[in-house]
Amino acid sequence: METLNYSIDELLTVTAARELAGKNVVFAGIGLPTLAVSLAQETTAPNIEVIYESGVCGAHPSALPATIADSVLITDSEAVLNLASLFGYVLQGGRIDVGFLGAAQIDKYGNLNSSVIGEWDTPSKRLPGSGGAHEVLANAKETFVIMRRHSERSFVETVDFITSAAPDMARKEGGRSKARGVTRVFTQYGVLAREEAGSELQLTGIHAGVDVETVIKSTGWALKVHPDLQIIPNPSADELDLLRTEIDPTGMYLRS
Amino acid sequence: METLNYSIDELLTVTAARELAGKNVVFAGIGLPTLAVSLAQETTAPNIEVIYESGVCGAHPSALPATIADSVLITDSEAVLNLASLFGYVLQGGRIDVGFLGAAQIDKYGNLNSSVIGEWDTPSKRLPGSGGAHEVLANAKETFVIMRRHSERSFVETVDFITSAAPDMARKEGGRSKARGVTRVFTQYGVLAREEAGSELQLTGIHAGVDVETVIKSTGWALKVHPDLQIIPNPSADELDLLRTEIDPTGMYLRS
Amino acid sequence: MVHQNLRKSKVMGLREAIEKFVFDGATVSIEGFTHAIPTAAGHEIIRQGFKDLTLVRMTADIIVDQMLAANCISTLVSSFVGNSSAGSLGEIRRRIEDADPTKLNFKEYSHYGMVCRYLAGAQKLPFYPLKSYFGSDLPSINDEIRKVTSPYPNEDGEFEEIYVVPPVNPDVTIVHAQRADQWGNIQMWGLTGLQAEAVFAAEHSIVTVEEIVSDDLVRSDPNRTIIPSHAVSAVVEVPFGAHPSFTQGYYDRDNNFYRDWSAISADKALLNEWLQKWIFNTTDHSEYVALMGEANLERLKVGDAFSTPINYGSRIN
Amino acid sequence: MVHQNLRKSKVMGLREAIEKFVFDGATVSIEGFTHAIPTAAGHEIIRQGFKDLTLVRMTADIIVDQMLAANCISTLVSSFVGNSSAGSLGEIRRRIEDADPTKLNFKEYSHYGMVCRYLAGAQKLPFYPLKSYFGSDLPSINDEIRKVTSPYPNEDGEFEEIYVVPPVNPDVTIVHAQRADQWGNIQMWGLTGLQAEAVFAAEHSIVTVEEIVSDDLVRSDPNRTIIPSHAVSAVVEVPFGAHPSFTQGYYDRDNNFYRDWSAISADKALLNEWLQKWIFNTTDHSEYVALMGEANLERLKVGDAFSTPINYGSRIN
Repeated sequence: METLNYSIDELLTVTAARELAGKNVVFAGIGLPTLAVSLAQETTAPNIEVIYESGVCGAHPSALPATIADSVLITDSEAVLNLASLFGYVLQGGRIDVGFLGAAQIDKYGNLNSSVIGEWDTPSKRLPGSGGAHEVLANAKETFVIMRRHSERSFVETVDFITSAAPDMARKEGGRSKARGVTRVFTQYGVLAREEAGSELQLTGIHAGVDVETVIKSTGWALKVHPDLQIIPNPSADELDLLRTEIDPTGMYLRS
Repeated sequence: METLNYSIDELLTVTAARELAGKNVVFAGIGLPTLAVSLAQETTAPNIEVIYESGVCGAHPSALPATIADSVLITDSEAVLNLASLFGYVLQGGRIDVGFLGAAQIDKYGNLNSSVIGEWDTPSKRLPGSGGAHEVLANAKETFVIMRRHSERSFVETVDFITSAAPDMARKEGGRSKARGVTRVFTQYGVLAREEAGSELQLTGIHAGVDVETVIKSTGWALKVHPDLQIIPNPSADELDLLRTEIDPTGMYLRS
Repeated sequence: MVHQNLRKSKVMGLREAIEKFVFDGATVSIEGFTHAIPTAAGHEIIRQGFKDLTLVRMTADIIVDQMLAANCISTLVSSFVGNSSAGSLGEIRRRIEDADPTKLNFKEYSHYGMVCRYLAGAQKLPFYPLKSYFGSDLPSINDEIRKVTSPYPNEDGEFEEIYVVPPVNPDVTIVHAQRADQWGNIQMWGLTGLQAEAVFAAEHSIVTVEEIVSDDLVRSDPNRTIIPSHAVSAVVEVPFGAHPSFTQGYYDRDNNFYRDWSAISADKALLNEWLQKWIFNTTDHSEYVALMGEANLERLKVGDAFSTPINYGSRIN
Repeated sequence: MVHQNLRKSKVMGLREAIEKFVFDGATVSIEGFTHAIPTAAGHEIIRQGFKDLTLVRMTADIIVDQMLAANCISTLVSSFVGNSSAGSLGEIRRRIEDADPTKLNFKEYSHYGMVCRYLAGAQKLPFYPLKSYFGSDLPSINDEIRKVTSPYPNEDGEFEEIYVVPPVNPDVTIVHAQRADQWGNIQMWGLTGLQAEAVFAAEHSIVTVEEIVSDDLVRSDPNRTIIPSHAVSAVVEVPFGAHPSFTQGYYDRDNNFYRDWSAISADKALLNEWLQKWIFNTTDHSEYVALMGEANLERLKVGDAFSTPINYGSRIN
């Protein structure tokens, strides 16, 4: 059988889509999360209602959205909520099964930094900040993180600033979040995972041809490798075909 | 000049409409308050935006409404708000200039009872309760009360139950309401008034032919008569004509 | 697209929906602020004979009087107990004034207190603050109305107290609306009350609608959707499901019925006859509507007053 | 009717409205969550040279970068400082990272923290509770984020703590929408964000719209009104008033502009040239639009996707 060519982004998208199997309400960002949700709707999770921070529920865009507020997300959608309802009733109300986030830094418990590199009041680099990320991690039943560059600079022992707190950390302070926090991290090397708050993110899967030592070296904490580490099956011809011909035909996000 | 015939309800409506001079945002109930607002819009207060507890703002009904939620209030109105916005942003937000209320009992400071006659848990008569009345009195800049039957049973020294508290009473408990509370009470005998919370409602006006002693006897507290008690001018031919030919042509509320 | 075929519909029959989500002793919210009261659903609860319900409803009106008379309710949480402007409610008054046949357990609030309980419930908050209740006797008869102190000094430098109410999280909330798609996206216009908050506050929700409509119709106007699919457990098509209240643009309020109810409910025998004829002797709401008769339905008809279409826009570049 | 003739219109010009309601040192909220950002109003504030503003805005994006570069802002209250997905904001980063030319006083929140500040402001509450912030470093750098204790025991019988934020009550809030009538009834569709809350929280409000339309058009669809007349101080017709953001159904987002801004704002000289050419050298927004040129306006055009009319009903019996 012939081996297929695919890009890292296609690999990440396919891997994330598979993990969405059976999910219903997914809070997506733009780019790979949106593509992963679309692929899951076509394959593993037909019931997914996709929700965007801007207030759109059940989007059916005529073209791939450039932002979470792209006009194509609104036209022909199932509902548009204002922000008080979206954040108060949907997110804090605990209606989200899976939230997608990215971050500049992540630690072994899934605390996320998207605020600053360095000290908050004298940062070497100012990042955008929380936006809704803090509320997604605090309220979504579980959160998937996509980190396209797995390195010691982004996978750290201690994040410079906790923008979005893992439930583990929240509970230490007396918070009573029922969220599971970060349960999956998708990188170019594979998948870090945990099932519940309180445990460390472990390496549970690697992509074909990836060397475990490389992953460990690229992680700023002593990364534990799950006893039955899986080799993640390559994207199938069907998955790649859906991505390339139906979901992102112009290669807006998936330049090969 | 010929003397005109008019009903008590017409007299009350005209008197209330005159007191709305220059007001902008009025929270109205069904019946006389609605008629008074309509008359004021045609005469003393063209800028009035009338608001109903059901959420309607700027109603322009094609027929006189039978309830505060009558479908004719919604069709052709300027805005419809949900209850969280109506009570939270408009009422508690302090946007209402004048609120109209009725009550079974009122005391000299304008505390209102619309809950029970007798004890709350063993009432001789159960009344509807607060509805939004408590919030209207607590939040409208001032409140006008219409009491069609001025008697010792309704104008009492102490109300059986404080459903809607005068700001006077609220401040005693540490409340910081900036509302003026009840500033006008319209009855078949005339008008009781005060300008600010903290002072008693006094008899400031009587209708032509009303004997002050009768009003005092019909009041359950030692009613003070204002030093320059006015005789309220009779409804004018224009006012009656507007009421009878334009505002309530079918005599739905103003049976003569 | 593929997933449209596999996606699960939320359309159910009324009997099935009530059977599935209501249970003896449940906390049930029935909302609709004088507009779109889900009367048909209340009647089906009576037909199925559920007991010991804690009923949560801002305006306890005719449907509550009927459910009390049918002995479905043991506790009432409400801010208004009256037959609108048309008169009073015999069954509620007998139970409160005379404990006849038994005393009603009544948790009384003001309207905004009820709204805030739903707001806290929908937002999963432990409490919701409001500027009401200072000086009122309501806190003295309802110990759920409490106070907290603000951590911010006011303009006088004081840390002032404010009243709060607890969340309400019904086991099931039932509301009525004009229309929905098969996925349970609920579209409503006219008075929208606090239907969305009541649904988001609940564990499950049943929404009765005048019409189940096409996906395309709903998606031609997404801002019209006041409750999104994911918050709805069951959507049920029940024409005239809000009678004797009204559904904006579909039929008007039956003011005669409201007026007549005062006399009916004042007399236990008449009230029981009414329940027998209109609820127990009908198998479902379609038979209730048939019993109303053409003349009554004709009387409640409304004319047309259509909104002007707005443009959502489409990508052309 | 008589009173319609006497009723006061709220229509104003943009220069007049900004002059009347903005002042040096004012707290100004400019809202619009990526949709309908009132850019033209922000530019007019720059033209009139107001100083020491406390700017409140959830998503501090290009308009904030421009107002900072023009030295209008001394304090920023925000939950996101970035050029959407298109890159970063040079002026904000220089001021935060290098205190160049001066250090920005930045009050940082999360999005829902900002939403709750507006909710408290609109409801005139001393604080608003939310389930955020436990475990985060945000409270350690923002002492306005505090805690209160619930007066109700939770399922474990504990009186749990919850974080709260203080109200924000801007001196003036500025938002943009599709249309309004002359009385200031604001109609909006697509993303409505928290425009209503921001307006209700404010002492005064200025709303720029694509079109001032007839009373009849607004009143044909009252549920479309998201802000009622009484909450609006001034309504201003400003076509393309939200460029480079978009107005649903009127024109699309100028993604090129967002992309270009990263390079422009990274270079002080380029940024000042931009301010000179597009703001100081134009007398008002119509000249700004003229400067954009036909080709650009053409590029942002959208096609039609009209909503299906709904029936509000009329009384016929």
